[in-house]
Amino acid sequence: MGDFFQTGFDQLTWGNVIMLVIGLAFIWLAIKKRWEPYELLPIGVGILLANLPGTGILLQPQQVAGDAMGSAGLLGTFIEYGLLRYTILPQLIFLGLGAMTDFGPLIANPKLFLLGAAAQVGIVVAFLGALALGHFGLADFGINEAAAIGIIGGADGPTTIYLTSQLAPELMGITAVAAYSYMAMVAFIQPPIIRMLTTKKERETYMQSQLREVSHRERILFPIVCILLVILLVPKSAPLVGMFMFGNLMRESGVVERLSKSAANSLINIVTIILMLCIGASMPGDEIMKPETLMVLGLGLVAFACGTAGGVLLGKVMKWISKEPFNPIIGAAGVSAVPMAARVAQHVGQKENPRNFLLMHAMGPNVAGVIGSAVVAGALLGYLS
Amino acid sequence: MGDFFQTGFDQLTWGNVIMLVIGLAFIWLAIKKRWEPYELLPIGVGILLANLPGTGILLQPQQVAGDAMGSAGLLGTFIEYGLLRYTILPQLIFLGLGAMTDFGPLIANPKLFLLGAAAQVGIVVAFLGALALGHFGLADFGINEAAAIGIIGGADGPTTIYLTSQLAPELMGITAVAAYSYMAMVAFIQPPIIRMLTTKKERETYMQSQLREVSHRERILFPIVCILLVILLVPKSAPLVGMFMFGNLMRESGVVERLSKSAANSLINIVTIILMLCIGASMPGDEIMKPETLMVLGLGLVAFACGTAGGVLLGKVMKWISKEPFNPIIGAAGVSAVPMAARVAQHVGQKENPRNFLLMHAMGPNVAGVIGSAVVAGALLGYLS
Amino acid sequence: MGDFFQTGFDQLTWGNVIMLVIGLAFIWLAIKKRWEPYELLPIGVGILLANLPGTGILLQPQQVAGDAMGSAGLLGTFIEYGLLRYTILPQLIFLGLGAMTDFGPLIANPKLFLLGAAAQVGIVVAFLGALALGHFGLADFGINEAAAIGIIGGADGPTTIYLTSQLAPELMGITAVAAYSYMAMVAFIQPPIIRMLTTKKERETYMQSQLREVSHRERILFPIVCILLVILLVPKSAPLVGMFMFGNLMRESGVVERLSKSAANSLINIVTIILMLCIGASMPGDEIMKPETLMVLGLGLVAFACGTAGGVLLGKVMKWISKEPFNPIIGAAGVSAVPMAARVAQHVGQKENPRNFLLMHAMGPNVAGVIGSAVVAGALLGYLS
Amino acid sequence: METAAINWAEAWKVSGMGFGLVFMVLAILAVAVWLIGVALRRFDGTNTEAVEESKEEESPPKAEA
Amino acid sequence: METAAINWAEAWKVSGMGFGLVFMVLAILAVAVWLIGVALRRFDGTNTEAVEESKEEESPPKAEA
Amino acid sequence: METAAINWAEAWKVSGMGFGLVFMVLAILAVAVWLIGVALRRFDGTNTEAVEESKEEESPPKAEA
Ligand code: NA
Ligand code: NA
Ligand code: NA
Repeated sequence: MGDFFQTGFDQLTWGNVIMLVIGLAFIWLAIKKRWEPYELLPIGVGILLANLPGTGILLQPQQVAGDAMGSAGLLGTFIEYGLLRYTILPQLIFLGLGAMTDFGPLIANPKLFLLGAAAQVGIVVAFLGALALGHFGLADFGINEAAAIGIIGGADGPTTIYLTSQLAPELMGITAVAAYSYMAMVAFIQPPIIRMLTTKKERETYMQSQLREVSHRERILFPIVCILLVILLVPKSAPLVGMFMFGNLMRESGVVERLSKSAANSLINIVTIILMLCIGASMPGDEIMKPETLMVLGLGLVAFACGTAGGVLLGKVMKWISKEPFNPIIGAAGVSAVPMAARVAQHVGQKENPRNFLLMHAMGPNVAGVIGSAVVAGALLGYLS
Repeated sequence: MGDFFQTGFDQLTWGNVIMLVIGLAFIWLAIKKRWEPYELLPIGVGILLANLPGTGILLQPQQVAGDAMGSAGLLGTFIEYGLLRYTILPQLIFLGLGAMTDFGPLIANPKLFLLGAAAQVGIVVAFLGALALGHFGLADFGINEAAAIGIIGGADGPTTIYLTSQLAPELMGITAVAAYSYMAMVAFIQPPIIRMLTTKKERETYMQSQLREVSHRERILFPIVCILLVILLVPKSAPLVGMFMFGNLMRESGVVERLSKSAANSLINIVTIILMLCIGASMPGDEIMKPETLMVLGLGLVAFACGTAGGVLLGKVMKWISKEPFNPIIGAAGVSAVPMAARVAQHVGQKENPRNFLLMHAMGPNVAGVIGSAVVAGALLGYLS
Repeated sequence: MGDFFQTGFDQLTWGNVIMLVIGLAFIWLAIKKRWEPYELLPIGVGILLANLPGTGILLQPQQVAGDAMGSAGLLGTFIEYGLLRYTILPQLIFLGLGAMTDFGPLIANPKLFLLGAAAQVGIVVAFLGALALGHFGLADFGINEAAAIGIIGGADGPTTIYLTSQLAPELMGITAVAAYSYMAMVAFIQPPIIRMLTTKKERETYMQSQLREVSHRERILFPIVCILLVILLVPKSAPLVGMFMFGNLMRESGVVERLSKSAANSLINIVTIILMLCIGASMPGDEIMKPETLMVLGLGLVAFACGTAGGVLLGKVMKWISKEPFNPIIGAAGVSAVPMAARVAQHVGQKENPRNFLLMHAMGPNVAGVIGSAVVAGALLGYLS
Repeated sequence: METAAINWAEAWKVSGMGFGLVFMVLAILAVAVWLIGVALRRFDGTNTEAVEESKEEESPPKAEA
Repeated sequence: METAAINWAEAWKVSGMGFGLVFMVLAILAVAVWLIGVALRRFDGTNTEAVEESKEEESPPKAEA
Repeated sequence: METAAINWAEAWKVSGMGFGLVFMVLAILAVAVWLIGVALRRFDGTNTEAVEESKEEESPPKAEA
């Protein structure tokens, strides 16, 4: 039996204090700056709850299994069952995202798929970079950790969370937070890279302002074809691609409106609350306050930058090949970070040429990038696990 | 460590290929023909996901329990915990269905309960038929499998799923799919049987077009009386009848509107998505591509047909006894398949006599049939488990 | 294999019969008297389901763990995983309550916090009373049971459920039902106590009819400050206070409207259905039909009465100190029982002086009482577990 | 699915008793619901059935038109 | 529920300290919330309290009418 | 995070093949989606593209205005 006035103050470490400040900073960014509030607000609260000592809220079921009195904590339970052992939560998020995604722009112009592939080069660069840091003795990232760090460059929250939970659970909080933070920051990260790699004339290129209309049938066949082809080619991408495309099929079929609305509303909202709390709670100060954390953040930024560059450079190639006018800016949207990266392309394009309306064009590579990262994650998982 | 290009193609069996075609057929039927889309669309996707090899999505927690690296798959987890070990999902569906069901027509005319009992004869016939196939060495269905096959004739999805998961889990996918498919096909199955067993004059019988008004109090007392009497008489029907009537009590009480709306909307929708995916995923090609599967399907059809006949024949008896005009067609609705079988009665009746409006009358046996099958399922479960 | 006609009648005990009557009484109170219908209706049904014999619906996973055939029951599963081992359900309720709570009146007048503290004296009195009953040999409540009984006086359902599940699971049903019942009865319990402890002149006191406007920033900072201070001071209150304030932060932030709406609607509704069924199902006749149950109910009533008295008495002190007119009636709302106790204060106040509009003033101590009980629960849990 | 010699006596018993049971239970429910309806209408002094039937005589012609 | 000789010293300690603790914690919260309110209003230069009070003087007579 | 001598051959293989794979898969999808689009439009006898392009010629000036 403890003392009655056993407050948390004496157990508070410096790591906790710094993380509490960081948690408050995320809450501030979410509310004041509207940086990805749906993710960063609950992540911020999760960080607070994980760094206030003595709560027991992080106790995992396996830690209390033999203990008759002990109950597992709410966040420990969700982390163990929803993330580590069954990875249910990120897959349900993907289900809801599928039910919210419009693949029309990609179906109308399927060659934009390639931009979504090119932008995945950021994953590769960060992966090799993480290994190189190990090579030079600066960090001890193994190949699994390198893969989890690389996937930050996929710029998709649930993909990052899923792969990290499978390959490097000790990095879970930090890779997810890096992904969401940089996604919130694409408006700062991408424009300089786009400008560096393109001429003003390229950025001014006016693309035809409307895409062809996509028929109901094409929209229905799209998720089915993706399920069949992608999962046959990369089986381990099924948990992500399967759920994503199932959600989209529910949406586009038009015959199960109640289901697709629930998937895109109550289900994804409830899961988001729980998952993001868990992500925040995966960052206890003493595990985060390490030089490796800064390296992960640095490599994540490199990944975003290289992914942007990869998309833009392939965009330049496509402009060169294409018969119609083609603006390479939209390649930057291939990193995904839906829909922020597409909006960045829109803004940068319109700044150079007010006639430009690139948003719809950029949505193609933008959603292709989601599929692209899920493919890379599936390939890495198939090879490494 | 596997090879990087380990696609699923080489592991694809003929069973998988056939099941993929069947999965696509269900998706097509759901979207194009609107055959029970809320069930057949996710079932179709579940079939696809289960028959694309190497995904790991079906790995059950118990299969990876000792494995430090291994995570269970989404569908494997839901199948094990939501269906086999805790059977949570079908019971939650029943909760939502109860909150959506109007027992008014049955309360107004309680003798229609008997039609809901008579139609359960289909269960008995298919049960005996399954055992007979065993007797003649055509299949090796034991008494548990025979019960699970028989319950297809109950024409209620969650009842079929619940009983099969308890008595013959290896048949789970196929009995559920048979039940939902034949429910979608009642418009083809029932009319010829109705016509065969009734004279034109019987089918033309005009029934008074309005039922007496049912008071708020009767509606509230109905689910309470059902809970008390049915569960006292058949204790093992509690998981089905208890949840069904609890949902209905929330609806009719009028004092917990938020709860009954959530049960009938977000809860049932979310559970339907997950449960139907699991049902589809319970049909891996290599377990389904057996002659027994065709026998199950055949027996299920027999069950639907005999249930229809049972209801109609008792309808004829009731017409003979009844002082008021009574149309035996409505007996066919006793199989349940809510609300399709009631609509079939309406269409067949109106075809013979345009004045006829049998829908409300047919809703009585229709909902009685739900209680009837749950009673049979509870009795079988009490005896066999 | 059992007999086919094995009904539940022969296993029905007198305890079951009495509990069935009590279950029906709760359903009647919920529907006819609108006594806390969102809790008492499902609790009543849960009591019915738990006291109809032979259903297996209460079988807990651990009871069937080694049994290949056995499946756990729906309510047994939710009780074990949602309440006893992981205590997920009451915490999710708190999340939703937080998203529904307006702390404005408390922020506008923070000295009302003290009334929410004073009303917790009921917990202390009932705690000591329970131990005294043990002292005189009338019951064998240990210190854990006494704490669970005392917390009834907190007049908050989820706090009572949470603490009881952790300290005295065998009392879970009865303390929760006592809390919800007395909450429904505050309109009968509180007014005589208020009148006994105050003069007519005190009760007539007119308080300024409007509170100062509370800024958006204050509303956002409030839950953050509560999380940090309360959890640092009383770490074990985190599961309750953390979730409550997280829900409130989502609400007040204004940037995650979808999340806060889902928390305050579909999530809390679904969890309420399940949790209240479980609470009702925690009252099997043979465990409830004991003299201790009546003592728990008696002590709970004492706790409500003493809490009311504590709030009113501190209200009198505050009236004496305060420069502005202050009506001590609002102290009674400090027990929480949100929002009924605040309405009681309003009614009692308006009866004495028709100009009085105490509702907004009473909401301050009312919500402060929620925090107060959670603090006491956290302190007890920290000391006793 | 293990092969087993079918116990037809048991099979017929399960069939017959199962079908009998569902008839019995639903018949009991029918009687209970009917009694409740009668009791409530007598208690409340309302006879909604008569009201409904008078309505009914008017409506069918409209449905035909 | 195991019978145990009640340790009254402990019981009083738990009671007193528990009740003291809740007062202390809520008092700290009250002070914190009050300070934040004062700080924010000073910082923003708004004095909503005065505005509200003037409103208040008008409304009660209406409520009485 | 266990320290391990990095197998650079493997690292480059994973990198190259991973990046190649995502290009291949998305290229296959692009071709499949394009073929489906062409097939459906030929099958249905509709040429929505032409319709859209004629629309398009009108709209940009409006957007500029
Ligand atoms: Na991506
Ligand atoms: Na049925
Ligand atoms: Na309270």
